[in-house]
Amino acid sequence: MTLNRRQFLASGVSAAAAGLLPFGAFAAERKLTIGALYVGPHDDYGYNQSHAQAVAKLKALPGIKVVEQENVPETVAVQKAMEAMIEEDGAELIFVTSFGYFSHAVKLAPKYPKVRFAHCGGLWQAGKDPANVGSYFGYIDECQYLNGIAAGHATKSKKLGFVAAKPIPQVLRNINAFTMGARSVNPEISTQVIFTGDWSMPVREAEATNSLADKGVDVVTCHVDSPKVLVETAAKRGVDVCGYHADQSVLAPKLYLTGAEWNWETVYKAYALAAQSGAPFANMTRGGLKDGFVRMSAYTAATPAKARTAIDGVKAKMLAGKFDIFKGPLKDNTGKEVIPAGTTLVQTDLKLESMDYLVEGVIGSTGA
Amino acid sequence: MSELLRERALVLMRAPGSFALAALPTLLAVCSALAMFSLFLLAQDVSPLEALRLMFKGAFGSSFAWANSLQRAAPLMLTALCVALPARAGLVVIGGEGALALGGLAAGSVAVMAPSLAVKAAVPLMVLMGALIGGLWIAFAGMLRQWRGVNETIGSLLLSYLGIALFNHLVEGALRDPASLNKPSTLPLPESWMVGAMPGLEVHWGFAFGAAACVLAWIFLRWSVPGFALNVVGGNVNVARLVGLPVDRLVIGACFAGGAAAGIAGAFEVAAVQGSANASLLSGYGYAGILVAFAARQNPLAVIVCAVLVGGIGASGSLLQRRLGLPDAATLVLQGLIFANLLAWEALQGRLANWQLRLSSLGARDV
Amino acid sequence: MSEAVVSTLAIGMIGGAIRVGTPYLFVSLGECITEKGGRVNLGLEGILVMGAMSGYALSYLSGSPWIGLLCAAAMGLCMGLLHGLICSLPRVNDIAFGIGLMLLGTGLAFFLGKGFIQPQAPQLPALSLGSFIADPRWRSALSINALFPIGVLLSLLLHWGLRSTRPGLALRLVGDHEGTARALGYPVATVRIIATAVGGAFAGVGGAYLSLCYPGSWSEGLSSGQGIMAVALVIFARWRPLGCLAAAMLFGAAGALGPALQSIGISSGYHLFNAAPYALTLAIMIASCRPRQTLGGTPGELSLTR
Amino acid sequence: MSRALALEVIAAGKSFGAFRALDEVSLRVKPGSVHALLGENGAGKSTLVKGLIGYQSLDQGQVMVDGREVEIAHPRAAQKLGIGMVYQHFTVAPGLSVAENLLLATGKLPLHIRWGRVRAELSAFMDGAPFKLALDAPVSGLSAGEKQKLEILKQLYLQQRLLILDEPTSVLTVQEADEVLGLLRDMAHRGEISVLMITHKFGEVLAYADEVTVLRRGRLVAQAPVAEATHDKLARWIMGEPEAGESAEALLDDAATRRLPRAPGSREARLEVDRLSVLDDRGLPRVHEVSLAVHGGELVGLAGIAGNGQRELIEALSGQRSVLGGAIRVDGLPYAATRAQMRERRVFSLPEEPLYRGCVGKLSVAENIALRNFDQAPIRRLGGLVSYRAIRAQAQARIAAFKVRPPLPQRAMASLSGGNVQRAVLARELSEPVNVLIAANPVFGLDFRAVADIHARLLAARNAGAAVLVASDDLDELLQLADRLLVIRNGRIVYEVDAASADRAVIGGHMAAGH
Repeated sequence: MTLNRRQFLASGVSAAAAGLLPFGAFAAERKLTIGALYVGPHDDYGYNQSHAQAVAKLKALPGIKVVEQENVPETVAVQKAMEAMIEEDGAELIFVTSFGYFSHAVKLAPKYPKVRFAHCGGLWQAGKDPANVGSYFGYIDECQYLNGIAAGHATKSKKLGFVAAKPIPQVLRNINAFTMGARSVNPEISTQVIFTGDWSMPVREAEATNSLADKGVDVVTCHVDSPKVLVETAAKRGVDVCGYHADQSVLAPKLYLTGAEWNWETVYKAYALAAQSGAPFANMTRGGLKDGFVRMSAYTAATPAKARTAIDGVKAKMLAGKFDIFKGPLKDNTGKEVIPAGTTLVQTDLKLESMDYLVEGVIGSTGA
Repeated sequence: MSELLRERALVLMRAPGSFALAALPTLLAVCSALAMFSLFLLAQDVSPLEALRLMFKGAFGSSFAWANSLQRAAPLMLTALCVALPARAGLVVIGGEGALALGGLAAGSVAVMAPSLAVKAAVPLMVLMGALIGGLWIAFAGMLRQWRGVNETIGSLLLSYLGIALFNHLVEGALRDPASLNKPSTLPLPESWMVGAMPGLEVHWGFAFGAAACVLAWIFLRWSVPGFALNVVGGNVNVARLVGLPVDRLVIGACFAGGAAAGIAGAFEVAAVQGSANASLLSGYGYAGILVAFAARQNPLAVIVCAVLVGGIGASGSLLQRRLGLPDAATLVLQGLIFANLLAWEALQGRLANWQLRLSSLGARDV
Repeated sequence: MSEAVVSTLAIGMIGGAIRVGTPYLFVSLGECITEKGGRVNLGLEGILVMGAMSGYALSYLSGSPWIGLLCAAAMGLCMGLLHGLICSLPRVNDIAFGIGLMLLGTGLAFFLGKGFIQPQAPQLPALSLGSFIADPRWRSALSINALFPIGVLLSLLLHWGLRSTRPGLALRLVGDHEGTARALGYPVATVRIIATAVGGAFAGVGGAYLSLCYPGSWSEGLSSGQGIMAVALVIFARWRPLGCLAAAMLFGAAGALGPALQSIGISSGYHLFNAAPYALTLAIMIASCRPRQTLGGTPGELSLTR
Repeated sequence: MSRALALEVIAAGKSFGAFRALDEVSLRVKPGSVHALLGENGAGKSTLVKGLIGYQSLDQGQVMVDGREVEIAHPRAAQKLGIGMVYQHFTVAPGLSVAENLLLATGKLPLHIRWGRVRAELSAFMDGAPFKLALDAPVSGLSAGEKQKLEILKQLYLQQRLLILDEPTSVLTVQEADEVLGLLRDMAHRGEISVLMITHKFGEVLAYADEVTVLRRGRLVAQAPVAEATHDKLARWIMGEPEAGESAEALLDDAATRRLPRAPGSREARLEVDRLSVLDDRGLPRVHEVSLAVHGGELVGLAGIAGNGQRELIEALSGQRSVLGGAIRVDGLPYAATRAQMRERRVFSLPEEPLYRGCVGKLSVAENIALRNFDQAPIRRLGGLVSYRAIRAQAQARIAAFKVRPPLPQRAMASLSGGNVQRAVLARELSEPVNVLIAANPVFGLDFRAVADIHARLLAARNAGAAVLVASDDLDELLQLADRLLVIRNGRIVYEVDAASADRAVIGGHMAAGH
C-alpha cells in the first residue's frame, strides 16, 4: 500500500480529463463494446441500479455498445460471464460492479491483457495485481456525514438508527461518518446500528426499522443493497429517513430529509472514453463530492432549514477539499483511541478502507 | 407369445432405469418444456428460434461454451449425489446447501489451522475435512429421522438454514481473516494449494472428481454388498429389518455419503475457485443439485449428464441476457418447465411399464 | 434488564409476531388444507413468490390493492390447481413436483416482475387496534394489517369447517384413507385437486401480504423461504388450523428476535439469532416426534410422514 | 312388510384383456335370505361383487333389483338402491371418530353438520343396534373385531336392504362370528335385510346361509339351497374334478380340521421370550411382559383376535420392531435380531402379507430370494461386490424346488400372484436348515392348494427339528398345525393348552373375554 495522495489524484484527474475530451472523429468512429456485471437485479432501487443507470447512459455515446448481465453469483460464473463477454461479444472494457468479483477479475485478467477490468470497490495494488485491472470507488461517507447533519437537526429523541448489512469497512465507514455528522450538531446523539446479515433481506430490514422505531429512534438510514423497504417502512412509522444509493424521496416525500447518492456516470464515462481513445487505464480511481462521484439528494420539505444551512456550509468545504471527516482525537465506542490527536486521515488514506471500528456514539459492535 | 420376447419385455420392466423406457419420457418432457418455453418467449415478443439457437450456442456451441457448462456442472454433480444417495434408501434430502457451506468452511479452515502444510497433504486434507463435516451434517438429519422420527426433508432443510447461519457466524467472526476487508473470508489458501485446471481444458479438477464420484456411486449402488442392502432398505424397510439389515446404520451411512459429496463440492469451490471460504459459496449449488438429482431420477450416472445439462442452461443464460436482453430469470423459468415436465411425463413411463406388465402377465398365464 | 428494555423487546416480539407471522399463517393454513387431503405441496414457495409479484403488479396497474390481492389469490389457485392436476396422474411424486413448481413459480415471478420492482403500488390498509393506548410504540405494534384478522378468522373458520361441514369432513376422509373414501363414492382426486388449489390460493394471499402489507414492496429477495417453512409449521401444528395460527405467531416472534435483540444492545451472534426460527422449529420437531410412529392427527395418506 | 331386497344377476361377464374373469354367471338372492358365495381365490367372486356395487363395471349382464332392471355404474348408485358392501379390508377412516365414520357413510351430508342433532340421532341408532361402540372413539384405537362391527353398523345405519359381506368373520373370534352372523341371519329372516356373504368357511355356510352359489374359474358351478348341500359336496364344487394323482378326498384331508401326523419333538427350548414389552405404531404399549418358549421340533400356535398385540410381538421377534423391555433368547443366548445372529442361529421368518412385509416389490424374484445371503459367498465376490450370476443361479434352483410360477428369476416380485409371492418368500426362508421359524398368518388369502403346500412345509420344518411359532387369525388353522396353543389378549398370554386336548369354544372364550 504505497500509493500516496498525489498518485491518487493523478489517476483520478486523468480519468476525469478523459471524460472532458471533446469527441474527436477518431474517438467517435472506434467501436467499443463494454460489458457490465451486476450481483443483483439491475433495477433494485439501490446499489445495482445506480450502476446500471450509469451504464445505460454510456449507450448514448457514439460507437459504444453495452452488454450486461445481472444476478451473477460471485462464483466461477463471474469468470465465465466475463469471458463470454470477451469471447462472444468482443468486450474490451468490463465493469465488474460487485466487491466479491475482485478476485475473479484478478484471476482472469492475465489471460486477456488487452481487456480492461474496472472493478468497483476493490483495492488494486501495484505490482501484485495485473495492470489491466483497475478499481474505482466513491467517498460516499462524505454524503453520509451530511446525512448525519440533517439527521442531527431533525432528531428530537437524539436517537438515530442505521440498518446495515454486514460489519465491513465500507459499511462501518458510512455508519461512523453518519454518526459523526449528527454528533457535530449535538454530541449527545447516538446511533443504534442493526446488522441484517446480508445485502438483501426485505423482511428483516423492515423488522429492523420497526424495532428501531420501537426503541424511540426518529431518523433512520441504511447501507443495504435496496433501501426501498427501509424508506417505505420508515414512512409507515412516521420516522424521518435519509436515503442511500439513489434518490428515494418519492417513497417518503414528507419524511425524506436528504440522501447519499452515487453518481457513477462520471466514472464510467471517463473509463469508456479512455478505452475508446486508447488512453492509459486508471488503476485506482477514487473521488468524492468534489469529483462528482457522489452527490446529495435534493432537499425536500422535510429538511429543516437549519440543517440546510449547516449542510451547505460543510458541503462547500468538502467541494473545496478543505474538510476531513476522520481526524484525531477519535475514540471508538469501546473507548479506545483509534485516531490519535493531531492525526488527520484524508479521504484518500487507505487506512480508511480497512476501518474496523465503530466510533463513539454508535451503539453496536463490529463482531459477527 | 414366445418365451424369448416375454423375457425381453420382463427385463425392460424390471429395471425402471433401463434406457428405452427412461429415454422416451425424458425426451418428450424436454421437447414439451422447450415448446412451452417457446410460447412463453413468443408472449414476450422474443423469437423462440433465435433464443433456442443462442441457448445451444451458449451452452454447447463452442469449446469455450463447453468449458463454461462443464465448469458449472462440477459442483452440481456432487450436490446432486447429496440427494441421490439418500434417495436410494428412500429419503428425500434437500439440505445440500448447508452441507456444502460447512464443507467449504472446513476445507478453508485447513489453511487457518495448518498454513504450512505441503500441497500434497493440504488438498487431500481439505477434501477430507469437507467430506467429514458435510457428511456429519446430513448424517445428523439421517439420525434425527431414524432415532427421533423427524421427517428428513424438513429436518435437512432446517439443518441447512442453521448450517448457513453457523457458516456466516464463523466466517464473519472467529474464522475471519482480519485482512479480508469488505468481503469477510477465512484466511486465503496459499497460492500453491489452489487446484488448477485439467490439462488441455479450462475446467478445474473438481469436474473430474465429481464425475468420478458419480461413477463410483453408481458402481457402489449397483454392485456392492452395502449398495444392494441400501436398495433393499429403500425398497421396503420392513423387509430390510426382517432379514436383519442394520437399517439405521445404512440410512445414516447413505446420508453421510451424500453430505460428504456436498461437502466435497464446497471444498472444491474453496480450493479451485474462491481461494477461501466466504459468502460466495452460498450461491445455490445445493438447491440446483436437487433439480439435477430428480431430473436424473436419482441415478448417479444420469446425474453426470443432467448436471452438464443444467450447467449448460446456466451458461446459456448469459448469452440470452446479453443478446436478447432477457432477464436472468429466463433460465429459471426454463429449468422449472423442464423439471415440471419431466415429472409429469413420469406418468407416461408408468403407463409404458403397465402395458408391458399386462403384456407379460398375459403371456405368463399359460405357463 | 430495565423495564424499558423489556417493554421494547416485548413490543418488538408481539408486533413482530403479527407482522412477520402473518404470511406464515396464510401459507401454513394453505398447506394444512392441502395436506389434510393427503397431498404435500412444496411448491407453495413458488406460489407465494408468484402471488407477491402478481398482487403487487395488479395493485399498481389497477390502483386497488384489493384487486391485487384477488389476483394473487387467483394466481395461487391456478398454480395450486396445476399441482393438484399433475399430481393426480399416476406415479407423479408430489414432493418432487412441488420442487419443480417452486422453481417455475420463482422463475416466472422474477421474469415477469422486473418492471414492478421500482413502482410503488397502493398498499392494503391497516387497522389501528391500539388507538386508545398512549404509547405510540404500542399503537404501532397494534396497528394491524387487515389481512391478519382475516387470517385469524380463516383459521377459526377452518377449525370449525373441518369438523362441521360436508367439504371439511370429505377432505379429512380423503386424506385419511383413500380406499374408504373411494368405497363411499367420494371423488378422491377431485377433492384433492380442489384442496390443493385452495391451498395455493392461501399461499398466493400470503405472498400478497409480503408485497402489499409488510414489508410492502416487490423485490426478488422478498421471500426467505416462508413457503417451505410452512410445511414444517404444519407438521408441528399437527395439522390443526388453530395450531397453525399459534405456530405462525411463534415463528413470527422468533423471526423478530434478531433485530429486536440488536436494538436493545445484544449485537454479537446476530447470524445465530436470525436463525432462531429454524432452531426453534427443529427443536420442537425433535421434541414432538417419535421414531417409527406416526404423530397423532397425521393424515394417513400423506407421503411426507410415511 | 318386508324391507329386504331381492337381487338377481343374469349372465354377468367381465374380461381383463384376453382373460375371462367372469363368464355368464347368474345369481339370485331371495329377499330375507342369507346367500353364500363360495369359490377359490380368483374364481370371480370379487369381480362379480365389484360389478354389483358399481366399483368396477361389468362387461355384460343384467342386474335386477326387486324385479326391475337397474344400472349400477357407481357405488353411490348401489347405495341408493339399498345395496351396501362390507369389505374384508376395512373401509373405515382410522383418523376419524366412530361418529364421523357413521355419518360419512350416509353419503348425504348436509353442508353444515349440526353435531348436536347428529349425535342424538346416532345415539338413538346405537341404542337399537345389535352391537355397541363408543361414538367419540377414534377408529384407529378400535380392535379389528370392533372395526368389522363398525363396518356392519355403517350399513345398518344406512338402512340398507341388501348387505354384501366379504369374508366377514376372518378377524372375529368364534363367539363373535357366531354372534354377528346370528344377528344378521335373524334380521334377514325377519325380512329386514337380505345378505350376500362371500366366505371360505364351509361351517358358516352350513350354519347360517339359506342358499349357496359356487363359482370356479369365472363360471357358475352350482346354486342350491343349503339344506341340500353337504361338506363334501361344497368341497367338490369348489375344487372341481380331481387332477391326476390327487383325489378330492386327499385335498379335503388337508383342508379339514384334522390334526396332521407329526414326529415327537425335543425338549430343549430354542426360542425363549422373557417378559417382553413392545410398543405399537402409536407409541402405546401393546405387548405387556410376555413370556413364552418354543422347543425344538415343536410348532406353537399363537391365537388371538387381530389387534391384540400378536402382530407387534411377531414383529419384535422378527427384528422389525424395537423392544421396549424384556429379553429374547435363541439357543439360550441373548438375541437382538441382528443379521449375524439370524445367520448363526438360523432364525427365519414368514411375515404376513408377504408382498408388503416379506419382499421388495420392485426387485426381481432372484434378488428377493437372495436377501438372506447376498452378503455371503458365492454371491458376495472378492472386493465386496455382488455377483448377479450367482444370484440368478441360486434363484433358478430354488424357484424349481418351491414351484414358483412363472419360473423367471428376473421378473419383478410385484408382478407375481399372491401364492407365488408366498412361495418365493418360502424359497428364501426355508431353503437352508431352519433352527427357529416365526410365521404370521402364513396362508392368509391363499387358495387350497397353496395352503396345503405351505402347511406341509411348516410341518416339515418342525419335523426336521426346528422351533416353529405360528401366529394366525384363523383358529382352525392353528388347531390343525400346532402342538401347543397360546392365546394372546390385550398384549398378554392368557391361556396355554396342548393342541391335542384343546377345545375350540374354550379357546374362543379366552380370545374374546373382556371384549
